[in-house]
Amino acid sequence: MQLRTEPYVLDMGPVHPSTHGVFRMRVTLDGEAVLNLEPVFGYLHRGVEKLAEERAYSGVIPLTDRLDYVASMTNNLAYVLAVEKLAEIKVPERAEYLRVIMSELQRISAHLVSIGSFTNDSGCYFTPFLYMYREREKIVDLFDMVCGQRLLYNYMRIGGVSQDIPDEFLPALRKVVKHLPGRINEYDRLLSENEIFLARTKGVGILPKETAINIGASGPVLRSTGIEWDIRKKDPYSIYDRFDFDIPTGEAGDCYDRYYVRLQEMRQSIRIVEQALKQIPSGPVKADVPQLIRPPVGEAYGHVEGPTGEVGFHVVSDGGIAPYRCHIRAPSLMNLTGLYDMSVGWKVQDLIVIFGSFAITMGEIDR
Amino acid sequence: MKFERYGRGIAKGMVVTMINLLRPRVVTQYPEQKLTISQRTRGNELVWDKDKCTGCGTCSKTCPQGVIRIETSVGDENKYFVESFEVDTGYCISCGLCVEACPYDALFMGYAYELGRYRRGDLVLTRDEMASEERIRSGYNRPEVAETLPRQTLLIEREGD
Amino acid sequence: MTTSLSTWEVSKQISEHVPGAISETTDAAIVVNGESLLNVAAFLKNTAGLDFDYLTTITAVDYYQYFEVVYLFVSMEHNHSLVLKARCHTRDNPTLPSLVSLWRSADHQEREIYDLMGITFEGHPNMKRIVLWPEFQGHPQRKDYL
Amino acid sequence: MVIPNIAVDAVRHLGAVAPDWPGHPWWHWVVFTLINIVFILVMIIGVIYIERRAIAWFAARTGPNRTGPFGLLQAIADAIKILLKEFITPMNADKIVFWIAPAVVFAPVIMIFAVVPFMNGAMLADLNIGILFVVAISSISTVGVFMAGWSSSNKYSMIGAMRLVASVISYEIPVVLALAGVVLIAGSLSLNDIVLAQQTVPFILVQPLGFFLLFVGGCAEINRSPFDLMEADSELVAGFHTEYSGMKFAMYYLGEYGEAVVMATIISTLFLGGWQWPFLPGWLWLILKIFLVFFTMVWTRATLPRVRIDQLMAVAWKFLFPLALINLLVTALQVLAGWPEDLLWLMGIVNYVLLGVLILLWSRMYKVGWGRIEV
Repeated sequence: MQLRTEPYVLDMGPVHPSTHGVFRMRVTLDGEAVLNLEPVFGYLHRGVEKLAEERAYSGVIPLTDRLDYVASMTNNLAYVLAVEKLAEIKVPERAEYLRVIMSELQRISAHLVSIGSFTNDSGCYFTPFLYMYREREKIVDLFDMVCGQRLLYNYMRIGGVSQDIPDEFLPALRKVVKHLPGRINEYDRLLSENEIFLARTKGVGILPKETAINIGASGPVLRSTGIEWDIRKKDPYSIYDRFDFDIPTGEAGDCYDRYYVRLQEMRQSIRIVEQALKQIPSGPVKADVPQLIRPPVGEAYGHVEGPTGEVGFHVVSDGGIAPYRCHIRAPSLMNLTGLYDMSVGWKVQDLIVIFGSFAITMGEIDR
Repeated sequence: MKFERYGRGIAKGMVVTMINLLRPRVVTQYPEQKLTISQRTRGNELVWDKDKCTGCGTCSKTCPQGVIRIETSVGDENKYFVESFEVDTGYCISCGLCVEACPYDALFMGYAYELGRYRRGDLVLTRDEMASEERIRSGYNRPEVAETLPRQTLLIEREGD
Repeated sequence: MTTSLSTWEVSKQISEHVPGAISETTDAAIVVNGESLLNVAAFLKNTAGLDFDYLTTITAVDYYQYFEVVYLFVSMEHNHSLVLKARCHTRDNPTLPSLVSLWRSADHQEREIYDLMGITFEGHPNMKRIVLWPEFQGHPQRKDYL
Repeated sequence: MVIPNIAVDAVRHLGAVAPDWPGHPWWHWVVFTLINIVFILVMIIGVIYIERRAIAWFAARTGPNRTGPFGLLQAIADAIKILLKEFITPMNADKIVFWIAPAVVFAPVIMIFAVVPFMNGAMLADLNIGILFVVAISSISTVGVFMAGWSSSNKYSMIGAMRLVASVISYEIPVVLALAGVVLIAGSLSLNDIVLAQQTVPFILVQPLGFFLLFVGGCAEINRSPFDLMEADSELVAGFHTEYSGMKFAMYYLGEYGEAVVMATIISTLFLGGWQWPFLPGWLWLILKIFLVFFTMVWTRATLPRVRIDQLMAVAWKFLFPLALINLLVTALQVLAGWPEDLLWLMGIVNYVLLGVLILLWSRMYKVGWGRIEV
């Protein structure tokens, strides 16, 4: 007997537990298998690029916090680097070290969030998620101590950082750096060898190397395919050329590799922070830059290796106090180009896992 | 799923969760238990020092949201007199740029954080509210104030290792 | 360190292979004609020694007289970069050839530029609004949009 | 502790008057029906508390601690809140089916307890087909779930219900085969007789493979993690009860935990010796054992990710089913050979070795399929 079947369309999102915000996927399903997928963006569009054109250069920094809101520090840094390139500002040594420490801590905390929500997507009932949040809390405490807020830090300034660290920061940071590797190993034990976790992620959602480059993927998504491309190494900004660290890469480019690259990157970040702690000099933390800075006419592209990938700011100046144009290169938006290739043919459950392995933030995609 | 290692991975994971079951909990019961917040907290209840302020309006110019409204008139001895000074905290993004910009250290971020209001109009802070003595000043960008505030509770110190 | 290729040398190479494509060369960027953009891009991607396999970002800037679309290419193999620009001089219906056939990373970015700046990319498989809803009128990123 | 003890002793006395079915006095039915309903509701409150507390502790949280001492009244507070909620029926729903479905899910849960002995002979009906009754009745709630998924006119509900039907039908087989091993050793289908047969050695020591199969299969059948595909909260929002609210939702909630209680009861009755144990009264032992089994289920839920639907089926058919057959064969041979009663411990050792060997073997041999289809 031949049963008549027909594909149906399921709108996943914009309100759905696993869409990491307000993302919507129009999925055509055959039973449980995904036949077609169309991502729909824009539910969190706030027009950041347009808003940036009406604010002074320093006033854009709080806006960049709100792009990838789990990685505000690196967003700050990318924007600030672009403006500094444009205005040719020299940043004091201590500020550079603080920037590196902050962005590496931010990377750890963002990766903790991504791994946590990824395990949640794969069905662990909130346990690893909350473990990750517990560790993140220790880092967020440090950020809170330095800049007074827990999510939207607004710490980097054009020509340095907003203020020097308090006295109790470095001892607390040393404690955190000493404490975290053990915990990371523990979570490694919890997940990386779990047979069910492996079954759900190994070989699922493979992104081939060539496709990864072609779609402009960056960050852990690109590195999981085996390409050693990390802007901290390949185009060292700030003072990253002074530190010794490795670029963890995957082999297959599947969900498990993306997860595992993130896990290893946290270890590397701790290494960088440890080195920075040894080298950090004293001195001023901010160059003498006026509050309303007027960079010369021109354009500059500043980019950093954010937790999700290459965060770039293309700032065009017309000599005024506000950027003439400020384009944001959102890594998650580029990475999502590969979502179709990776998820077609897999089941709905895999779709959620694949989507979770990108660790996207909608604030960054919709802007 | 291939049990190449006979489910050892699952067993390891179970041990990890059991260890965490026995660890002390880090959650605080909020309204009863409160942690000390950072000395540099950027609460958006701005605190204003009436005596130091010269009415230059730098804060208003720097505010990315444009929510600081300041009106001045020339008073005696050729000084500005601040007639009205309003901050609509409903639009404030607590970025702290106004405090950093203030050349006379007359503006402070607030140390308070329980700022819910029933009416939107109540969110607009007026001149007198901001100058009120009851408000605690935060140490954001004001190291001398930060020293007077209690030390922040850190999870790393509470949990130890 | 990602080295920026000398725009003068590259533009010389381009003008040999795609004659008449270059309209201006500065120290920072090469400006090409809109019509020959696709040919130039294909040349940049497929020429040995250049091998620009990675399209990092596309920015559209509104200068009132013209729209400028800035492409930033990176070669992962040689670790060098190049800035390419193309201009549209009409405001009513500016068009440029789409680069999706060469780099799929242009997909979402070109849609976004179409949405916010109003530049149509010919040859794009899915030229629809991306962040705004389909019925939206106007292109908010333009400088004259209020 | 004194008063309940007396009550249960009295009840046991009453129950022991006439264990055969038709000859019972009428008050036996009344008393035990009441006891069953109260027992299941109290146990549901208990397991909900354990679930919420334990999962919170596993996740480094505190769990409910506001209502009553240690938050013990949380479930009651939830129930009061949920009773006051509006019940929404979707416009396109099949209304009658939509309304009946929660009752169809919840009723079998209470019915199963008819055959569970709280103490020696203290049960509603000592059916001589006890286990068969359990297996048969527990499948009925599947129908209710499918009714809910179908009638909600929601795609998530439909997917969840389809998954549930697929998984329950598959897992029924290894579960029943695992039960058969116990039945062979005990020589009876009556649950009371099976508990009595564990006077000396609980069957977990004799039938480790059976216990393993029943635990895994049971988790799948009542849809607990890692097999909670029907209400996979990260994928299907809430699975089959996405469209339910108010008291109807509460029925599903109760039904779900009721099924968990049932499964924990069956496991503790068949493998952990039921009410048998010294010192404490039997019904208390039963409750403690139920909680212990349930805690293990919560532990797995806190640790393990969810399996995929094809992996779920593969586990049932390629892993549990052959093992269950082998277990049944070996047990049958052992019983047929007339294993001496006082050498039961030796049978346990033999079976443990068997368990190890089989799991080692199957780890090598068995693979779940490749999940991708070509489009």
